[in-house]
Amino acid sequence: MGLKDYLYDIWEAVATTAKGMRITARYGVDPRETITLQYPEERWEPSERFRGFLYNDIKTCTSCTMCVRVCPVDCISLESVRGADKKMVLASYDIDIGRCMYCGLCVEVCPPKSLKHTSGYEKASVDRGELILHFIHEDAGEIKARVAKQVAEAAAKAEAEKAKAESEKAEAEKAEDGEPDSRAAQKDAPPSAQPAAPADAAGNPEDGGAAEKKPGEEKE
Amino acid sequence: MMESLAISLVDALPVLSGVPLWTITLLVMVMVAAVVLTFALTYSGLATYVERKVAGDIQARVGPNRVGPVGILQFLADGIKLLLKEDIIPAKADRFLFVLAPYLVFIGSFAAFVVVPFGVGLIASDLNIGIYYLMAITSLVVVGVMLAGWSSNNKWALLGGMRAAAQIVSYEIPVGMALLPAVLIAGSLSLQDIVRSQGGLFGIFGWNLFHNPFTFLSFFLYYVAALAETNRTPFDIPEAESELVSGYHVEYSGIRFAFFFLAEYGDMFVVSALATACFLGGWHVPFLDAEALPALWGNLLSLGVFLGKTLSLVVLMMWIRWTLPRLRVDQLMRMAWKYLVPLTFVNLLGVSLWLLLFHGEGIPRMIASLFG
Amino acid sequence: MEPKEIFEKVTEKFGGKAVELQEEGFRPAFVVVSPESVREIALFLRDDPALKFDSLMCLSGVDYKDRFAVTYHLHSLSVGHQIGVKTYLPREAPSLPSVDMVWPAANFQEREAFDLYGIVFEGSWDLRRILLPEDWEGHPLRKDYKYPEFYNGIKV
Amino acid sequence: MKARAEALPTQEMLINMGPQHPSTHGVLRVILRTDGEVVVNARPDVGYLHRALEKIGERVTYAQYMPFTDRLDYLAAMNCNAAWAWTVEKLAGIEVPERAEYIRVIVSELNRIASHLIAFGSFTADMGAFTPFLYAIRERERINDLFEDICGNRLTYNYVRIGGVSADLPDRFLEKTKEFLDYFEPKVPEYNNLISYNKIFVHRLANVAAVTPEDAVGYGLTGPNLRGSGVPFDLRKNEPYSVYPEFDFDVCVGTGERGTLGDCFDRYMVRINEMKESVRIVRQAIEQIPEGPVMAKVPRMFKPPVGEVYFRAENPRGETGIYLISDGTVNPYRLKIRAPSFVTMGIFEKITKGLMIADVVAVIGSFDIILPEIDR
Repeated sequence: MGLKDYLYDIWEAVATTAKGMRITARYGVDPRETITLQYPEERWEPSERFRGFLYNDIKTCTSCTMCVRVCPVDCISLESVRGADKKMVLASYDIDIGRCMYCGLCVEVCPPKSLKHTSGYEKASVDRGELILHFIHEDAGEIKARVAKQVAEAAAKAEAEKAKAESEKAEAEKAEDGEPDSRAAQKDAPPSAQPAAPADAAGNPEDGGAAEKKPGEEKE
Repeated sequence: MMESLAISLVDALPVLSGVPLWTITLLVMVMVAAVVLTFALTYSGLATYVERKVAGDIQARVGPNRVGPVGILQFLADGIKLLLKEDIIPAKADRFLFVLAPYLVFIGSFAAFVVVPFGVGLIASDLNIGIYYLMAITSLVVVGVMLAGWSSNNKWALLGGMRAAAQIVSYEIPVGMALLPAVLIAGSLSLQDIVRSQGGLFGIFGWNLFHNPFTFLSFFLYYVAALAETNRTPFDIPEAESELVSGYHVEYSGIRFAFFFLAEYGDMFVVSALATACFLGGWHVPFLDAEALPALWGNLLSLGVFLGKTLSLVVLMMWIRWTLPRLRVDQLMRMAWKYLVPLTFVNLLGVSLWLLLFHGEGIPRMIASLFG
Repeated sequence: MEPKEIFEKVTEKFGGKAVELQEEGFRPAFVVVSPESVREIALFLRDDPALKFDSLMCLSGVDYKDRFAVTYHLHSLSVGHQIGVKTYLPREAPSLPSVDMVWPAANFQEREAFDLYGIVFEGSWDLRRILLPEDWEGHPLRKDYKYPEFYNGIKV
Repeated sequence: MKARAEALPTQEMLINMGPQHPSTHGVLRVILRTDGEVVVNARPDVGYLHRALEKIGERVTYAQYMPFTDRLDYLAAMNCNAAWAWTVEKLAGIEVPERAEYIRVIVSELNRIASHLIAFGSFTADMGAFTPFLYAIRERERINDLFEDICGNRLTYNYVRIGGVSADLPDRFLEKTKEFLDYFEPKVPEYNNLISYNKIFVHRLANVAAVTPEDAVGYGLTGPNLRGSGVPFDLRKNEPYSVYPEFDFDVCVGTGERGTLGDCFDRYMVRINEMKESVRIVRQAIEQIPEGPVMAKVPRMFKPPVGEVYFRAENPRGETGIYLISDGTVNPYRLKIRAPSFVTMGIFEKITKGLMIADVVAVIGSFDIILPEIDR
C-alpha cells in the first residue's frame, strides 16, 4: 500500500463519515421529519377495510356455520338448536381472539353478512379465557332448555290444535258442518311459539350502532 | 490547595479557630469531593437523557417525553428503576470480583474529574502531573472492565472484556501521543497551566487548535482515539450489542449495571474536557479575560464556557454514535496501530520541529505580531 | 430439452434403472428411477453437457400411503430446462443413496426428509434431525403418524 | 503468524449464539467453535420455530391454507400469498383475470420493497448503525398503510385468493402508491450516502464470506443471494410467470465493486438496487393496469384435478417453490415448501469457516434469512 492509498484511505473514511453525519444532522434538526405518533393521545385512523376484532350481529346471524367451517384455526365456536319455527336459534357464539388470525375468511363467506371486522384492535388481558368474545351472554344450556321447552310447547300446542281441529273436524263431520278452522289455528301457533329468540336470548344492549363498539367492552 | 482553602475558611469564620487545621482541611476535601461527585452524577444522568433525545431526533422520533417536562426527569426514573431492580449475581460467577468490577470502573471514571479545570479557580486539585494522573486513573477502567468480563463466567462477557482490554491498551498510545503537543507548548503537565498557555488573542485564536497545522490535526487524532477509549460507536466493540449481546456487562443488572452506564458517560465527559482543555482553550472566555474579572463572575463565566465547549464535544460523540456502524475487532486494532499511532508520532515530530523552528510561536500570534 | 428426450437419454445410459416417465398431470414431468441408482443418475444429469442440471431446486419426501417417494426437482441455469426425478421406496426401512456430493444443496433438504419421513440417505455427510428436536419420536409427515400426547413428560 | 499459532495451541471455545441473540434475526441458534475471535466452525441449528405448516396443509382446504402462507415469510406475506395462489392455479388450470394479475404484481413488488427495506435496516443494525433501521421502518410503514387500505391488515395480509384477489383496489390507491414511489425514490440514494458507501460499513462487508458463483448454484442459493454472486438469474425474467413479461426491468447482479465477487457487500447492494427496480415495475404496472373483474369463478368446494405440480416464484428472499400433490379432494395431499432461507442456511457452515465472530453476524444479515420460513 503506497502512501497515496494510505492517505486516500483516511480521506475516504473522513469524507464518507461526514456525508452520513450531514444526513443524520438534517434529520436531527428538522422537526418536520419527526414521525412519531404519541399513541394514547394521538390515534391512527384504521382504514375502511381494517380487520380488527370480529363482531357478529347475532340478530341477523342465521347460524349457518359457514364461518366455523371456513376458519383455518377453529377459533369460532357456535352452538345452535332448531327453534319452534324450524329456524336455527343460536345458543352460543364465541370467538377466541387469542387464536384468531384476522384473515377475514369468515367475513367473506358469511351469507347474511352478520359477521364483520370492527376497527377495534386494543385489548390486553392477563388470562387467556378473557380473550374469548362471547356474543351471547346467556348460558347456552338455558337457551337450549328454553328453546326445547318452546319447541315442546309449540309441538304440544300444534298437537292440541291438531287434536282440536280433528275433534272439531270430527264434530263437524258428525254435524256434517263446513270447513274446520284448522289452517287459521296453525297460522296462529308459530308466532306465539316463537321466542323472538336472537334478540331476547342475546340480552345484548347494543342495537344500531353496535358495530362501533369494541367487542372487548361488550363482555360483562 | 485544600489547605489554603481551609485557612481562608478559618479566617472567614473565627468560630472554627479552635478546631485543628487538618480536620477542617479534611472537611473541605470531603465537601469538594461531594460537589464534584454530585456534578458528575447529575451530568451523567442528564447525558443519558440527552443521548436518548439526540438519538430520537436523528432517528425521526421524539425520544423520552413522558417523565417531567419534555421528559427531562427520565434519568431519575431510570435511576430509581435500576436501584429497585433485583441484584442478580450469576451462580457460577466469581462473587468478589464480580462485585468489585463496577466500583473499579466507576472510580476510574469519576476520579478523573478531580483534575478537570472547570474554571479560572475551579479545579478540585491542580496536580502538577494532571494529564499523567488522568491517563493513569482512566486506565483503571480497563481493569474493571476485564474483571467484569472474566468474573461473570459468561463467554460473551469474557470476549467483551478481552476486546476492551486490547482496545483500551492500544488506544492509550495514540491518546497520549496526541495530547503531548499541548504539553510541549505549555511546558507543563498541569491542566491549569495548559489552559493558561492558550489565553490571549480574543480568547479564540490562542487555542492550541490554531497554534499550528500539527496541533490542528492533533485535536482530531485525539478525538478519534478518545472515542475508542470510551468504547463508543464506532469503536464500541466491547459492548457490540449485535455481536456480543452486551459485552462485558451482559450479566450485570440493577445498580451494578448503572455504575457501568454512568462510568461510560463520565468517561465521555472526561475525554471531552481534556480535549477542551488541551486544544480548545479550556475555560478561556472569547473576547474577555476571565482571570481579570472579579473572582465570582470570572469563575462562573469560565465555568459556563468550559462546560459549553465540553458538552458540545459530548453531543458530537452522540451524533457520531447514531450515524456510524461499528468496526470489526481486527480493523479496530489496525486503525490504532497502522493509522493513529504513526500519525500521532509524525504529528508529535511536526509539533516539536515547529516549536524548535519558530521558538514556540503559533501561527495566530505570528500574524498578530505582523500587525503589531 | 423436453422431458421425453431426457428420459430417453437416461434410459439409453442406464437401461432399466429408469423405470418410467410420468408426464400426464405432472408439472414438471418426472423420470422415475430405481432408488439404488439415484446417485449415478444424478451425477449423469448434472455432468452431461446436454443436460447440465446444475441446480437442485427442491428435494422432498412424499408418503403415497402404500410406499414412500423422494422427488428431486432439477433445473439447469445454463440450459434453462427443468425435470423432476422421482424414486419410490418401500415403507419398511426406506433408504437410498444421498446426493449431497452432487448438489450440496441436497444436504439440508435430505435432513428434512429424514426428519419428517424417516427416509435414510446413505452416505450423507451429516444426517441428523433438523427441524424437530433430536429426541423426537416418530416422523410427523408420514400419513400414519400418531400425534404424541407427551413430549419429555410435558403435555403437548 | 500461522506457524506461531500452531506452536502455541490455544483452547477452542464453544459458544452458543442464539436462540436468543440480538442479531440472529429470530430464533436461529448457531453453535460457534472459536479460537479466540476466529470462528473455527459455525453450525446452524434451526427448527425452534417449527409449526408444521406442511402438515397443517394436509388438513385444511386450498383456500384455507392462504392465511398460513402469510406466516411463512411474514416480511413478504403478499409474495407468499401470490406464490400459493399461482401454484394452485397452475395445478387446476384456472385463468385469472388480467387486472388481478396486475394487482398481484403491484402488491408483490411493493412487498419486495418493504422486505428489502427490513433487510437493509436490520443488516445495518447488525453492523452497529441503528439509525438506518428506523429510516427503513419509517418507509415500510407507508407500504403497510397502503396494504392496510387494500386488505385491512398490516403484516399478514391474506389478500390474494385462488383465482384472483379478495377485493378490488380501493379508491385512490394507485395515486397513493404513486405518491409513495415519488417519496421513496430519492430515499435510496440517501441510504447510499448515509451508510452504503460509508468506509467502515464497506470495510465490514467487502471480502467477507464471498460465495463463488459455482458454490452459489450448487448450494441452491436463490434470489438476491445468488445474484450477489454474479449469476444473472431472476425467475421474473428467466422463467416469467404472471404478467412479468409485460414489464421492463433489469436484473441486478453483484459486481464485486468493493471487494471480491459474491461478498456480503455485493449481496447487500443487490437488494438496494432491486428496490429501485421494483419501483420501476410498480410504476409500469400502474400505467398499464386494465379495468375488469378481479376474481375468476372458483367453486366454493374447490377440488383441483389429481396431479403434481412444482411452482416457484421470485420472492424477496429467493425462490419460494411449492411442490403440491393433489389427490382430487378438497385438501392438498402433500405440500412441500421449498423455503429460500432454509436452503440458504445450507451454505452457512461452509462459508463461515475462518471468519470472525462479528462476520458471522454480517453473514446472517447479508443472507437476509427469516426464521419462520426456515423452520416452517
